[in-house]
Amino acid sequence: MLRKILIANRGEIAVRVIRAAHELGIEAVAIFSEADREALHVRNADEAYCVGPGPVARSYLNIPNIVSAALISGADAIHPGYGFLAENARFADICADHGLTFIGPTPDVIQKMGDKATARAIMHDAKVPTTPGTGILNSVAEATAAARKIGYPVMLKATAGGGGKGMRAVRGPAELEHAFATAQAEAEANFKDGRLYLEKLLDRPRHIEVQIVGDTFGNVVHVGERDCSMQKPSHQKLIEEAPAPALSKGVRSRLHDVAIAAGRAVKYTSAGTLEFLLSGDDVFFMEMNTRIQVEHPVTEVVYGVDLVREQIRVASGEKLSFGQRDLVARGHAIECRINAEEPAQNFAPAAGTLSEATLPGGYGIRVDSHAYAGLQIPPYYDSLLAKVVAHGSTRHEAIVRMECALRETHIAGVNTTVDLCLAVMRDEGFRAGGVPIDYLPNFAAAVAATGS
Amino acid sequence: MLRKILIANRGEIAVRVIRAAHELGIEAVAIFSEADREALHVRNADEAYCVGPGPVARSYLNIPNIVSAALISGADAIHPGYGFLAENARFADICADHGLTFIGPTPDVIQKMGDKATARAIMHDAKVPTTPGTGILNSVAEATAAARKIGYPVMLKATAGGGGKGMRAVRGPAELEHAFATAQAEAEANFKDGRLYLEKLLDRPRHIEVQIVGDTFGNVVHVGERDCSMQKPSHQKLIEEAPAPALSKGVRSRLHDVAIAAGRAVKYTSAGTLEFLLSGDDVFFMEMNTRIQVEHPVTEVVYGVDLVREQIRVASGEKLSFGQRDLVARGHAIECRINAEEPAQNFAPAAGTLSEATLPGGYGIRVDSHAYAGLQIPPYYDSLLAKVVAHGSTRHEAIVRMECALRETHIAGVNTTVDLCLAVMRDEGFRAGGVPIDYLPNFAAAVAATGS
Amino acid sequence: MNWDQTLERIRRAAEFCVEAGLLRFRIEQDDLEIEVRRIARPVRPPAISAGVAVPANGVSTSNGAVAHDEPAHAVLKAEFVGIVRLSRPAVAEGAVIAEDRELAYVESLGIRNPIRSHRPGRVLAVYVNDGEPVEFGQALFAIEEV
Amino acid sequence: MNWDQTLERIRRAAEFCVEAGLLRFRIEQDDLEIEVRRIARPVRPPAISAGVAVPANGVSTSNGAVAHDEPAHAVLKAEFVGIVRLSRPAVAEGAVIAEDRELAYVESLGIRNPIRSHRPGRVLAVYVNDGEPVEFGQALFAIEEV
Repeated sequence: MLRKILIANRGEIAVRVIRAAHELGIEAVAIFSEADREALHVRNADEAYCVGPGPVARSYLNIPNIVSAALISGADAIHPGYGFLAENARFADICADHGLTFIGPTPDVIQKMGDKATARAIMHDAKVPTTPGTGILNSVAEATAAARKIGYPVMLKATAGGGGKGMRAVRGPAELEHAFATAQAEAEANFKDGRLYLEKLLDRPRHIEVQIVGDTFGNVVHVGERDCSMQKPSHQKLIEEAPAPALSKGVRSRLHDVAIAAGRAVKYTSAGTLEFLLSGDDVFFMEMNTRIQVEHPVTEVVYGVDLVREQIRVASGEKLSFGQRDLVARGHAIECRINAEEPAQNFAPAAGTLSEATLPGGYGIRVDSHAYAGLQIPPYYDSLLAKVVAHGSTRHEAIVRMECALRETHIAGVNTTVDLCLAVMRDEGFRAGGVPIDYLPNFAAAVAATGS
Repeated sequence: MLRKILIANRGEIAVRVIRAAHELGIEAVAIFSEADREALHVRNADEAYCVGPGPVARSYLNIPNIVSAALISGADAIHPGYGFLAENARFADICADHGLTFIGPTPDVIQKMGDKATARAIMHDAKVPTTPGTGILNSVAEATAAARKIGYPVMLKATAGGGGKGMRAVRGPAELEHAFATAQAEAEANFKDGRLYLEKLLDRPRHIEVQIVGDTFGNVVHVGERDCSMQKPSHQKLIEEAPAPALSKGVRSRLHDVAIAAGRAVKYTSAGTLEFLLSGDDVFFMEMNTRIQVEHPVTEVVYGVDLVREQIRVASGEKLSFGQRDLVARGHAIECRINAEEPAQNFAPAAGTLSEATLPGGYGIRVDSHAYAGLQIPPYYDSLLAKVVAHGSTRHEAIVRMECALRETHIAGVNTTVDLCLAVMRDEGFRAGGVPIDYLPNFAAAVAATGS
Repeated sequence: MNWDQTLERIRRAAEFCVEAGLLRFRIEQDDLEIEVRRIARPVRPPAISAGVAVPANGVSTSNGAVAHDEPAHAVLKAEFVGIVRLSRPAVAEGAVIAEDRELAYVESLGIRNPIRSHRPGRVLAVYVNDGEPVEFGQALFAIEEV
Repeated sequence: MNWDQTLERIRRAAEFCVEAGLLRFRIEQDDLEIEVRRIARPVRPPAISAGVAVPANGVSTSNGAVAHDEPAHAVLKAEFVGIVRLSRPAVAEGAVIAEDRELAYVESLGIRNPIRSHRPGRVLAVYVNDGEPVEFGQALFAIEEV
């Protein structure tokens, strides 16, 4: 088993990983920026090293200082959390070069899955259904021909893309040339890689993802699916749940089978997620996230397994502590992300000091947070303050429990997503289940318009 | 179903009951003293009424103002929580007189179980084993004869007693006369009832209790046992767990059977607890608590049932939502009470303002609390700030999880029991399981002596 | 410790805090930490809040008795939770009243608990309406000595 | 706001806090709340904590460059996380040094990152020991202009 882990992250996920390490009897080393000196993860760790000033490029992405902190602290492994360096194959390579275990899949898998066109090709070979689409397109002419064959509407995507950048929906041939030029320019500017490909644009799909975990002995299991269709206009998720509601038994087992096949195809080790778009009963591979995800707690709560612990065990060379047969879903879980942001202003991040941070608790409630009263929220990082998870024996019970928990969430000093999440819990559309990914942007706009 | 409940309590249990009511779609009315104006239960309720000044006799025990608040708010029921009016049969009667449902057992059952000698007699008739002992003793001479027959050491107890008052251990005949006089005087002074009885004093017993729930249709189920042997010198519990460790299968099922028999004997309706002393493999009835208890969350977490919700359902005239067969224990849960008190000074309550109240969270952790940063702790009430519950698949996992959770509990402004609980989690004696009720006083004294 | 310097820093911090609308400002000095905060209290439940506020210049006890700040004015408060019934004819603001005049009663569990003036005076304010629920300590009348 | 009175209350509170060994003391003044606290920091890793404290009168930037408060003195800080190696012969406190003198280097991932004086001066303080791990922004030397 590993002895000492450096957590190359901040916020609630750093707190989460420190706890998992401690529960395994492993020492935890924190890193922090000058803006995070008072952060909870710094207090909860056994040691902590400042690695740079507030801006992420100079601190949480400062690979030399992070790796050096791991070495001088005597850590034998680095857990990247999510975001920052979590899906950076080069960072995983550098860790290996310095004798540090990177807690995640192999750099090779990170690399392949990070390139969307490559990932699509691998999935296609593994008989994982992908959206009708193309490989890399070398010209507008190629794109025009492909789009005609696939049928409009289509989506132009950068192979190096992410966060909605380098993506253009194209409704008809007239829009294609302009869309190609702008997407290419945006991808070039953001990722230094302007290569594009095309996909069929699905009509109001749902976002369903499947959690998998693999070990170095070739075992790969799925830990069920999550519905993450409640997304902000930026496609960042706000509310997630497990299991996915309004899913036929056939579709559910197809998703699970396909995820296992995908994991086996790349010999996946560690926790990972296959993201799918669901259109009617058709399932299409979208991308693979080669990291632990923000929304992993809903899966943990429903299946009674600790996924971060499993990541650490697998990285230590241990076998998975459960087989597929041990994994049984119990009840239903919903997660609401409490972000310091203003939903009515297109979810603009809110900076400030938390004058109050009273979080809910009690039966069926799990909270993952780094917030405390007095915390000054630095302007450099993402706005997640807390994840509230409600577990119920049924989806309805989980929704009602979440509604009550949100009413008991008292955060002051900054605007948050609490009220919007509360409105969603009371919304008939959400309660019915199975909403598409454009639901929340419309809902949030309507809430903002009525000023409620 | 009830429509509106007044919660005649404060602190974490008021927050807890408000949440249970809200989850059932029931409105919650809070009461508060002038010292509790800023309390969390006041904020979380739908309405709140000040019923008196800080001292409990004039506020939380002010029956006229509490009942009047229920009536003017249009509540149809009162939940008493624990402590205060929870086991006051007269209060339950008054509620009934005013058309209010008292959420608890019938006044008759409260009355009978509140008189210890009567409760012993009922249990004896129901074939529930009681400690060898007597009925009411009319004189020292009677006591002397009885003590000789039972064999020393014996315990003199007030039939109206509670909280350790009116109790005297007697090691031999020479001590009896003085002990009788002082116990009688103390009982007279505290309970206006000087009647005493004798019980065999057990040698370093364990405190094991069984949770039961009954409904008005005659159904009574047990929800397993708890080990509450970790008690302060005042016999107040500090750490509880479910299931009880180091218990043979035979003893466990005997406890459960006996509890069901006891519940059936009094036609128990609502949640209640039978407290037993365990000496070797012998089980002796001690007393019955006709209320929800502080430590109920460990049972809830292990059995996956919401006991407060069940109390409200039963009081609404509904059947229990589970049968005995549905109740299956999963894993192990431990509760630590985080009190504002100084363990090194005989657990003296600490008053002050919470400058920080950062509570733990994450996988397997449940927190029930009314604490928040900035809360001024009034000097009038009990010192409980938070209950941290760790759930694990094994007892060892629950202990390790609790240890990590306590390390992440940051409370400042007052002294607390966090460090003592942490020391207990790391103690080999506790880890082995099955400690007697004098364990914690000795352990706390040793910890205080080493200054650690 | 250089106290003059520290106190000057606190003064500036506090003034800045007010001017800039900041919620909190923290100063460290040797092994002390000094924090200046704007007070932001939690909101009271609306059903009750209106009557609870103690009038700005009055001081009062909560047992139905009256305490005096300046001799000028005192507040009569409810000691019982119940429904307030104004006496007929109802006293109006500005009315001059005698000692021991029953101004209202609080009906609680069917019992009438009278609210009386303790000395002669003029009614400065009537904080409640007839038939309104009142809680313990709720201000009912302000009486100015005449 | 009566500042003189408030400041006097703070002074007394702070002094009392120190003498009585109290952890915290709070004063309310109009809509401000002023809290005086003994600093009880989370325990920093001992290997690092010693050198982190910024010297009382110095101001410095954290990118290895030097900023001046009064012309009197500046602090050289680590920009890289690593192990500090003092140059031989090691400079002692009180030593007068030339401009651009290499005082130490921080070894990070096998690379030597030199720490140089930016102008002539006298070494006021050496905050680190040879071979000690240092973090970003950690104070290494204080240099007084001469």
